[in-house]
Amino acid sequence: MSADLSELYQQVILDHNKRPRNRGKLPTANRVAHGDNPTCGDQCNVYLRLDGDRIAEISFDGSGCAISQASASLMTTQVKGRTGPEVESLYRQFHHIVTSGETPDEISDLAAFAGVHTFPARIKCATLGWHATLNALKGDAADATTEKHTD
Amino acid sequence: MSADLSELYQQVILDHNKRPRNRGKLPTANRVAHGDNPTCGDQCNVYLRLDGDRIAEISFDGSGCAISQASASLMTTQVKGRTGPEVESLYRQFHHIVTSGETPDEISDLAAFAGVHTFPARIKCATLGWHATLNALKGDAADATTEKHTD
Amino acid sequence: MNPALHSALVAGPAADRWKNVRADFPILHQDVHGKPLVYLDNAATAHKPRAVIDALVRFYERDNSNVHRGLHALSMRATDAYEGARARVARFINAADPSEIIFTRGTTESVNLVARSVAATLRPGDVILCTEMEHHSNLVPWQQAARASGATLEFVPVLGTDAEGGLDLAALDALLTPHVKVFAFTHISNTLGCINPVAELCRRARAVGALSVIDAAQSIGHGPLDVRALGADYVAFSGHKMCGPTGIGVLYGRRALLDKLAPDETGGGMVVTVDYAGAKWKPAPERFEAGTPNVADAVALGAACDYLDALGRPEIARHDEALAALAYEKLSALPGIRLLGPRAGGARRGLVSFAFADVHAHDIVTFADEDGVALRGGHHCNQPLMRKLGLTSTTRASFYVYNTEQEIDVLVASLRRILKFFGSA
Amino acid sequence: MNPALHSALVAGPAADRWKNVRADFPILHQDVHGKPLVYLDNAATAHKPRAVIDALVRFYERDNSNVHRGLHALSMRATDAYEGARARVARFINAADPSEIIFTRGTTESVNLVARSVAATLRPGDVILCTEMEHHSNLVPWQQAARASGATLEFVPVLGTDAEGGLDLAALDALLTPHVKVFAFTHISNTLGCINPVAELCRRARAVGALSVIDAAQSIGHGPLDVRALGADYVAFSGHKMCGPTGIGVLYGRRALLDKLAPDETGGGMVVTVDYAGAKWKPAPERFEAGTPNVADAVALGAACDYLDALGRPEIARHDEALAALAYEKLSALPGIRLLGPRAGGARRGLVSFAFADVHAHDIVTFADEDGVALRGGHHCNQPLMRKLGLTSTTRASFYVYNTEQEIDVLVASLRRILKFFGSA
Ligand SMILES: Cc1ncc(COP(=O)(O)O)c(C=O)c1O
Ligand SMILES: Cc1ncc(COP(=O)(O)O)c(C=O)c1O
Repeated sequence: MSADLSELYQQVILDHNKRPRNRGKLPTANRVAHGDNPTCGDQCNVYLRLDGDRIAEISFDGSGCAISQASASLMTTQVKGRTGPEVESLYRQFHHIVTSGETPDEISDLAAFAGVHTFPARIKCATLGWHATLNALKGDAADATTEKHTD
Repeated sequence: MSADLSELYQQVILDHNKRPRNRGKLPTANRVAHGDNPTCGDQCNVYLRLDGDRIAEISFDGSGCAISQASASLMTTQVKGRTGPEVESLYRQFHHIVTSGETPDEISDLAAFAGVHTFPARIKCATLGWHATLNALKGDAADATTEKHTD
Repeated sequence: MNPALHSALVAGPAADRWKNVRADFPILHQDVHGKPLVYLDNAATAHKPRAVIDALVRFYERDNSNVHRGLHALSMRATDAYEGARARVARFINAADPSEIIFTRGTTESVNLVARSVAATLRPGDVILCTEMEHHSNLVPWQQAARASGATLEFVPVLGTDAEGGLDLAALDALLTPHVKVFAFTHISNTLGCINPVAELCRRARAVGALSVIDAAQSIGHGPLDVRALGADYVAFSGHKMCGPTGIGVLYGRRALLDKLAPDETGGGMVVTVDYAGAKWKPAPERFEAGTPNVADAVALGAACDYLDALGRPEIARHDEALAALAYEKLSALPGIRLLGPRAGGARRGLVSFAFADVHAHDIVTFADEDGVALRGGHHCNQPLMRKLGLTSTTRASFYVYNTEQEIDVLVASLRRILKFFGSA
Repeated sequence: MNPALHSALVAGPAADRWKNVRADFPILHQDVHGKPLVYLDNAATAHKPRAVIDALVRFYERDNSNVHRGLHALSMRATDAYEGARARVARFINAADPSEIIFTRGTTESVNLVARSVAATLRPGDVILCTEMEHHSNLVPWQQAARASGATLEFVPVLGTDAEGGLDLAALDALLTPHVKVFAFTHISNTLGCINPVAELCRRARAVGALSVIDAAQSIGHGPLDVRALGADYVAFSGHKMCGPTGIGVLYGRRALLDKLAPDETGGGMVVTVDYAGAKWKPAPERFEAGTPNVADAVALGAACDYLDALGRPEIARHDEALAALAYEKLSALPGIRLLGPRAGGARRGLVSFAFADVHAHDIVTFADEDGVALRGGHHCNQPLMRKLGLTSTTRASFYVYNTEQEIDVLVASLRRILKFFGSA
């Protein structure tokens, strides 16, 4: 296995893919959003319970590759308890990681996705769940599709 | 001037081009047809007075290159006094001359157009007036265009 | 391996010509991630033999010019080359006349052309019949035609949990009513690999007075295709899937139909006379080819026809069927694999598509690429069928004249490594 | 010759690069009927430099693959090459974003795309404004749009018995009412050679809330073109007239407009989700590019942009204006000649078109061809304008980067011989 590939499929990612966190529907959700990656058919639903401006609970389901599933899973663990602006800022850092491969210290597990940057076609997989969450936060009824974003 | 070119622009053709026979409208016409060569904009109107099944009088006008004008002019001199079937048979011989370059003995002046066969793009010029006449004989209201024929 | 398959591949008088095929394709001789390229994405696009690339270069270096409206030497040569390509394609599919060949950008544009032009003749109450296995390009244009005309769109179902039963021909009796005005179907499915009984489908369409439209994108380069023997009304295909260049394709239409069909795009070259108020159209094929055509790529498509006919199209069909059967057989042995389309021994050509419960197609494609193996993963522009089968994506291996049995072994070995990595085997 | 023209051609820092231009074009180095080829049919199509032909060969020999939906190495390279070409074209015309570049087959398809999509938004009472000098490809699609929508088609008149006055800008005040929803006009006329004041026309369209659509077929390869400086809404052009291959062209559209525009062709690649009942569209540019795109020719179009920018587009404009002016001057001396378009000193670029009372354009083209000179004779897809000027055809000599002053002398000498043969001189 090449260095690039083992960098892409890090242990953290394989683990989240095998044992996704916060997977399933959230009965108490007050926000839902759907994300599509039309080039490959990957789908991701995100369910939020917003408490004031904070994400009190979050879950996801859908189907997709290891990268998209692990990213959605990890994302749920990172955004829980945060406000919309905080999530946006986190996404910006995540986006920087997957596009540049640079991993600033402060960001813990998200750095596992740095390997994505050598596989540009997979960036959309890594960001799918994030887009759905951002849309859910905005209360945007429109579906998120990775085609509409410039990642 | 190349042999092909002087073969194309024979004296007969230049003469008919300079001094077209039967040119102009025919006040007594009882059949009229219009011909178009859409690739180049050449146009030819043919006016017939049919007497029974014979062409009693014929004239043409329009605009086009030396080949099309000379051919229309010469055509009028050849079809006058003939019946529809006779004109059709004459056209078949003419078509053979301009596409093959072969000149059977019986056909007098039409053989001047044998040089056309080395300029396939000009075949449509040479046949424009003929198509109009054939259409006029058929009483076909539709315009003749050289595109609809397989010359 | 199955000895019957093996002899189908290497025996017979055609054996020799197959030995040197790979040398004809410059692109194959490269390494990807340090491994020899094993290109198994032929259903997406095929590679081009030297002869086709040379035809392009020769055209641009010797004969390039605009066509139709020119009388100078280059223009006449370019026109002859372009119309020669039209005649060559007509011969390739046994059309009655070159004027039945309309050059388009590809299958998608061909279907759009016929769907839009035919839509103008449809009314509420009319039915357009498709099948559940159509590529988006032979589906969405008909949805648009139905919307524009008020006609209804119906579908011939696909049978079996893995679509292994192909089209439900028994359902045709009920579906093919006299209300059906168009019956549009694919010859070979780009997702299932099944070969549909197109001659029968054309015959049954004709029996109720419906137009038949064949999507031949996956079949045109993979075997003989005789539009008159099939009795087809319209046939759409792409050059790039048959060793030709990108940007050129064909709509075949029966002459009697084309003469009555309204034009789609308008502009220079397709008009007899124009004034400020309106225009009159030329007959087919010019009526359907507005603007400067894609001359060079049409000429190169003619060269692709020559290349495939020289190889032998019945032999190509046998080769592509043998490879697909072999791949199906070898892939069946992988743990947890779900294979779509005809079972072993069924009418399959050129491709195999499959899925695993635990490993996603994208991960497979990325891993296989590291082994030099080019696969396609996704919905293959077949979302509704995927959904019906309870899938969002499959991995597809698709074969062509230059693929070998050994490459199937490389594929299978690569898949085994991937399954192991993801803990599925 | 006019010394001022001469210095415009050969002076300045750009002088050197022009010396070797002819060597870049393989096709030029051939004899026609035993005479060196003098290709003066560039308004119909331009020839391709070695760099463009090489880009095609390189793509097919190294990177060929289908785009967008692939994750393997070749597919990613092909996608990068295709999207790179889109970004390159965006830079070539100073578009704000690559997504404003839609690849089409050529100008004709580009105009059809915008005319059909915009027609869906028009109603009776609306006006589409064209000019009397439009090519059929920027006229007939608007006739169709008017017919489909019930809108009215009106025309900006052309001034002068030889159209030497260009567009009647004074008439614009009365014509450009708030009812005008679209104003479609050519940048450079392919028959007259005049350069229209497109920035002003865009500005005036905008002032009444009309969309501006520029036909840039004759200008794109012949000088700078900055869509943002012009303030254009839509711009259509063809690759084959700017050193690119046949089969590829562009529709530029302002992003804000494209996002609201309905798709034209439908099928694979332009949809987000599809089920049997319907589909949802991707945003631009994909929304307007159904099916496998013409990848290789798009990539080669990018190479053509590189080539022209390296030559220098202001320098190309000066060169093509100088040759046209010189040709106009020398042709004026021929007995009985009638020259169309701007008089000497007027805003003319790239071509001269002319007629004689006694010698028909076809005969001229056939004779000139014997001297190796490639000209175009006919109505130049401009029948209504021809009719207005009392002509059925003209002869056109059109110039490009590789043409020389000496070639104009060959042209004039050939014309003199022809006139003599027909007894006109
Ligand atoms: C002014 C003008 N508009 C439109 C066109 C049509 O371009 P194309 O034939 O490449 O579609 C041409 C050239 O033929 C032209 O000169
Ligand atoms: C069955 C089928 N139909 C239609 C198409 C569309 O062809 P193209 O993209 O060349 O227009 C394809 C290939 O993509 C196909 O496989």
